[in-house]
Amino acid sequence: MKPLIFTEEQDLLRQTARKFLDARSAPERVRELMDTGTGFAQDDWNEVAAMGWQAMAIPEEYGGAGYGWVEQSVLFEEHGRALFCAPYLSTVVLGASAVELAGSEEQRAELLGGVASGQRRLAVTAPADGVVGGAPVEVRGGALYGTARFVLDGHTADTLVVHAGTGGDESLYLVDGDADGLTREPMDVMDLTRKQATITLDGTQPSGRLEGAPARDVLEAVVTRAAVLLACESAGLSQRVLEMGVEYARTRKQFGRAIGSFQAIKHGLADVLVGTESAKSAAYHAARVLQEGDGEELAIAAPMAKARATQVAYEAAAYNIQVHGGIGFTWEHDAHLYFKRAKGAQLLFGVPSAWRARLADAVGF
Amino acid sequence: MKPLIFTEEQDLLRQTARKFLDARSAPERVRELMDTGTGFAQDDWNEVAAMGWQAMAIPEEYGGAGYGWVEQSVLFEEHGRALFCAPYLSTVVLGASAVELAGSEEQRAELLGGVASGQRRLAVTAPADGVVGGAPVEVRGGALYGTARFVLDGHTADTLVVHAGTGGDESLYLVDGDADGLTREPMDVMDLTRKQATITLDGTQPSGRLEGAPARDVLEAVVTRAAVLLACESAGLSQRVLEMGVEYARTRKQFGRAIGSFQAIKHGLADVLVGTESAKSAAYHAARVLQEGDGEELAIAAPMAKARATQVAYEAAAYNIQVHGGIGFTWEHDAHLYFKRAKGAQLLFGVPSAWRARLADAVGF
Amino acid sequence: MSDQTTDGRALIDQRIQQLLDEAPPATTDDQEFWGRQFDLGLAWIQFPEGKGGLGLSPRHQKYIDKELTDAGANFRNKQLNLIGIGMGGGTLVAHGTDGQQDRWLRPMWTMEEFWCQLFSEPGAGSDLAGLSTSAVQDGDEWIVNGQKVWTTIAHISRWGMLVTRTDPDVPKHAGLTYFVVDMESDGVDVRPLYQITGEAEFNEVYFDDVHIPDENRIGEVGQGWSVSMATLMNERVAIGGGTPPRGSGAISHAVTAFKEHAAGDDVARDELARLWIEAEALRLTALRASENAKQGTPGPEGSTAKLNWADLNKEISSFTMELLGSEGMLLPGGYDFSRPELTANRTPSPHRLFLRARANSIEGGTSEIMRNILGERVLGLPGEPRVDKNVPWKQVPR
Amino acid sequence: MSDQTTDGRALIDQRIQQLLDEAPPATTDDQEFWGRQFDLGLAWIQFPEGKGGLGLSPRHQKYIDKELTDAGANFRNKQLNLIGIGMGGGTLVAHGTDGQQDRWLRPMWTMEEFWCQLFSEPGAGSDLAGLSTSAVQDGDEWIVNGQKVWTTIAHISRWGMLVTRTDPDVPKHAGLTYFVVDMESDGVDVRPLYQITGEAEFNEVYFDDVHIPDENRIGEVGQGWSVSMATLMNERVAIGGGTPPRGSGAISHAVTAFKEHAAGDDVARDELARLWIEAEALRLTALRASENAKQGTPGPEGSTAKLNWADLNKEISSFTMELLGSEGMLLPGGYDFSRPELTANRTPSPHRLFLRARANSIEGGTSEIMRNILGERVLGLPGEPRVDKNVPWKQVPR
Repeated sequence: MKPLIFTEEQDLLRQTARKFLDARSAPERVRELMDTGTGFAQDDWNEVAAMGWQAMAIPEEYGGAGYGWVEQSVLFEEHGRALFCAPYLSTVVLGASAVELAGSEEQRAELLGGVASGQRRLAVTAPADGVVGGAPVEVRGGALYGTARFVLDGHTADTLVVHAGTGGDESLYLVDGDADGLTREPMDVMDLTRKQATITLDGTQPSGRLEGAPARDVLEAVVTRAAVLLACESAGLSQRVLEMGVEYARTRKQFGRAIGSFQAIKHGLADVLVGTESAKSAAYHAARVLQEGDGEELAIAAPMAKARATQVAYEAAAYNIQVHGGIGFTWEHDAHLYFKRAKGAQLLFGVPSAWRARLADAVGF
Repeated sequence: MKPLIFTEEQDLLRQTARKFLDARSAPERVRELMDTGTGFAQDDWNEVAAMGWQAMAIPEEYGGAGYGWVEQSVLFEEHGRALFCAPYLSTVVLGASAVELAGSEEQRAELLGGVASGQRRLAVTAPADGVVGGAPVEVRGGALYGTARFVLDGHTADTLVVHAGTGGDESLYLVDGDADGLTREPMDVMDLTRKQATITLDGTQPSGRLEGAPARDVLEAVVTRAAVLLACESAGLSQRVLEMGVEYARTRKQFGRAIGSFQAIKHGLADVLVGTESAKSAAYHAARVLQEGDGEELAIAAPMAKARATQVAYEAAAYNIQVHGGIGFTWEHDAHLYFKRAKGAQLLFGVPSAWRARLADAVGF
Repeated sequence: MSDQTTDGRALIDQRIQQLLDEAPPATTDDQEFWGRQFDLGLAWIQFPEGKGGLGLSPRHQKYIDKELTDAGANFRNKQLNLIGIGMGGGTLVAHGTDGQQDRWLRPMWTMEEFWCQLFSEPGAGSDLAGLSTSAVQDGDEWIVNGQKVWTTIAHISRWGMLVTRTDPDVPKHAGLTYFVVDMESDGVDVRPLYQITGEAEFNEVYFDDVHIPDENRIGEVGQGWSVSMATLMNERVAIGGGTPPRGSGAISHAVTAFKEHAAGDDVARDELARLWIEAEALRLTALRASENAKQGTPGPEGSTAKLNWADLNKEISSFTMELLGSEGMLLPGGYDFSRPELTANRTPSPHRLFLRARANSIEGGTSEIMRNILGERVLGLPGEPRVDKNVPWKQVPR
Repeated sequence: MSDQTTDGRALIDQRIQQLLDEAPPATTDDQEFWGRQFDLGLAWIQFPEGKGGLGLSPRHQKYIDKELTDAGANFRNKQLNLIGIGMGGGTLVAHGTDGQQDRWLRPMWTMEEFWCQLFSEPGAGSDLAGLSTSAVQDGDEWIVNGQKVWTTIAHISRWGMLVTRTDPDVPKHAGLTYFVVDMESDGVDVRPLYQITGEAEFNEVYFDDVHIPDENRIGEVGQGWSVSMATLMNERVAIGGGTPPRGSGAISHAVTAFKEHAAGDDVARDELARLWIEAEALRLTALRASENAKQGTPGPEGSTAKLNWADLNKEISSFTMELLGSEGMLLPGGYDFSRPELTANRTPSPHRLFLRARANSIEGGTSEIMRNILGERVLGLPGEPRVDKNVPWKQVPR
């Protein structure tokens, strides 16, 4: 098995990413973006493209830099740490994977090339509960009709990958963001740092179709990859809220003592540390298995990472509010931003018990 | 609903019981009885009969004193507190209930009268996992053949109530403890304060049959009652281990301080207190519902009490070992006796999740 | 004792009749009715005559309220001016002067004047006695500077119960003094404090050279801690009350969510059953506590309820989001940065309840403090070594 | 460095060859083989020449062991005399005199003499430095009185590593002195300590006026704490080692119990999956820790393993009993009050493992102490106010 540690190059990538995000995804900036309709800033998107983040996920033959999922896992950890607001998961993991797995050479060249250069943002009507089933959209006379909810960044994507049709007709259709008959409505999400949309198609003409693999197989793979990267994001988030809690517990004094000198808080934070390290191990492993393309092991590693890391992150973020006491319950403090992002990651694409059931299937008990 | 508090008479009963058990079921005595094959002392049995414990559970018309389950719940709490070693659950709850629910007037008079006077100890081949199903014993030519395991006090009972037969033939048979063809073998139980036996019948002639109600209905009711009284026993056990832990935490010093002054221990014991009070509430309620004979509410109250109180007791007893540290892991310290009794009560007649499923059925979700 | 009760009851019945005759609820303005009720001594029955009561046992209040409610009266005042009526009134009767009582009790009861409580500070949460807001005497006035926080209804309150530090050179509990501050004074700045729900149930209150006349001081200088304790004691009474029915509260949302979104999922069902059981056991514990209290034999069970409730409510409301699955990612209606309506019976969505529940283990005593209290006061475990005792407040690290 | 390693390797290869030539494992008695191995410096490769080593990096040991094992040698001595070889040897090399090393190292290695560790006391568990066993100097001897506990293999040991209090008038860490005690001395009484499993893995050791010659003192008088720390540091190294395969250990019993007793129960399956995941994540954490350590960049992950393992092992083994259902009420074979065999690889039943696991969060540092360590040393949180620092030991409450 690939070692669970990072190369010097990967460490450097992390440092660069952290430096960028410290500056461009600082809390006040996150709050600005939370309040926008789009949920991200085009400038940032261009800049990370210039740094090659998206390109690292794309093979060289399609204009990418041909790195792999371990590099992306490093970036996602940093995203979680910084509550990065951008259509990154939707574009780089969901969208690019769908195109990579089922697109023609031409489609790959166009769409993946666009992703790599930062010119194109994608969204996929993947099942929000992670359970791949019938398509939410019908196909009649070559046009698309229907509604898909919980489409990550669906309101801002340049191209939507829409699961539509029934039976032999079922496929992943490409729909331009400005197509006729397409309505895109942001949803009232609890976690404002990750936008989701309801998209409605009313006789919309698709601009293409991904025919290289059965739609459901593709969505299954897409959801699994998203689970792994969400786990990495969650591990980074856990680490950050642990640091926030520790920092506050070292400085906040009550009864003449730093509250972190009380065992109640000290031991609580120690438990968060234990959980965070456990979450990291699961997430790092899954990213490496994804990188290696070992499907059998991925069926174990992805559920493990998703179930464990998102649960740990939720508990860590919840405990961070408790450590902060009253101030942690206020809007102005950042604790709730992490809490809500963590809760969202726990629920997105299926709750932990759903992923545990997948794990049990894969392990065989 | 009946109030969850106790009458003065019930308080007095508790005081008397505690005084008796402090003297006669002190730890060294419990250890003596643990090491015996029978698991109890005839003297004690006679003495509690003289105090009227068994009789309190039996209606006056059968020689009892006609008290109810609330009085028994008080006694069971004290039994749990003192790790009372006696065939009490088997005789007074399992056996007497079976006879009361399905015995003829004559059988009741004889058997319940015997229970009330302390002259007769009963055992029932109730399903150890609480799931009432087919009988473990066959009936051929009027004689019994087969093996039943986990029979509480089955090796010492004067009369065994044996679930035997199939179809229309299925019934509860009475078997004398000294019947021909009956072999009784104590099992290697983890909790030595509650003995269980394997009984083997090889052409054994029953001495009677309880025909007043279908066998499975009777066993269902018997298991439910046992669950309620085990919950009461467990609540008493929780209270006792809480007291042990508190006492030790007040006196044991490390780093120049009583260990109970450290929040790690203080908060752990506070959580045990919260759990214990919760367990008591569930157990007291169930005993009152049993007393009132409200079957619909009992279908909620009994599972609630069994699932909650036995779980709390297990956790409380486990934590008591932790509070005691190394000494709590030794055979010579009493902590493990409580731990094992609690674990046994958690497993006996079905694990907590099994009872939670019953509760969900009854509540309707 | 029994005679007294009977005696009291006759007088009460007579006063109730008089009140209903003089101010029939159907045709009387609420405030006028409450005013008449106060004058007849039926507002706080245990308060002295002339101060809204008749000097009788507080046990009668339940009876009075029921009779008057049955006759058509309502007690929105008790819900909406809870801090004043539930906590302030008792404090004034116990520690206020006659003049103070006469000035404040009646308009408090009639809700002509709202009251708020100014205790917590950003730097003094669990450690309330460590508070910093200073009051310095200047002739027959006090000049107050500092900041209070978590103050409900401060923005509509006329009066605030304020604890200040008047002597930083003595140990922390000894240097406090308690005032009633006019919230309309110059230098009082009330700002909404938005919570993670996007609502502002609470306020921050800033004091910048606020003048309080010495006649608004409650109790002696340096006695602020014991007066504050009196206020907080009344809090418990005010917050207590009836036991809700089985299956109500957070667990009802969970059951609904299960039925609508997770029916047939045995794993979720088991977890729901576990939480249902804990919620019901807690409800029974509350019942048991009140029965024992009535009987005069309170046990430890009552003390466990707050901690148990806080942790359980958080757990249930979070599990409900899991039951809702993807729908749990939403906040229907979004964040509206409103002040919640001044009504006592809002029915928030499970999503909002989930967010709101995070504060349960912080407000009214953090769960850490509750465990300390259970450990030390109920179980009798020893306290920790203290670094802030017998030390002048100003020398305590903060 | 790289050159040194290569140099070392050549010498080692030559010595290995010599050893295998002179004492072919197939035809050589174990003890003779181990003795020859010691003489050739292949026992503890990092020890000085003449003391069982060649003064090379300890990283070579793995290679040596593999080569020798492949050639048919066995290292039961390392498993059975673990306390001595793993902890005692390093302590002697670091703090012992030349004569002490010459006297003790070789027979320790060859297992002619077993060693035990006499640190914990009934009154000094988590607070080891608070220990009471006294040693009083009498000419060139010390007279020891007191009691030690939790001592594995004391009953077959010839030597014990003993920490004593030699000066009660100074703060606790400063008054300790470390000795090697001859377990055959008059006044040493070793009694089996039965555990809740009914087995006696451990002993209590009583000292009643036991005489120890001053030449058996390790380190200076009053330096016992730092010598003890050296022993405990070696404990970590001794206990570490390879990462077990996926699904092994407690979780394997749970999986088997599930398949045999609970297959189809979705509730149990979910809990099993949760625990399986936590066990596997812990295993990966251990892997990650060793990879980081090898790379010279140890992170916090290694420090979390003991706590995580202890709590998880307890949970899994208890859940296994629930999976077994009624069978979990048994203890197959019963309580036999035996001393477990002196073998390193016993395979206890899940029932016995369940009982044994209760000690996991107590032995080798309680989970409470582990959380303190993680909080203070890894996270950098401040310590608690101490009442036992800078106070003469005899004045500390106990």
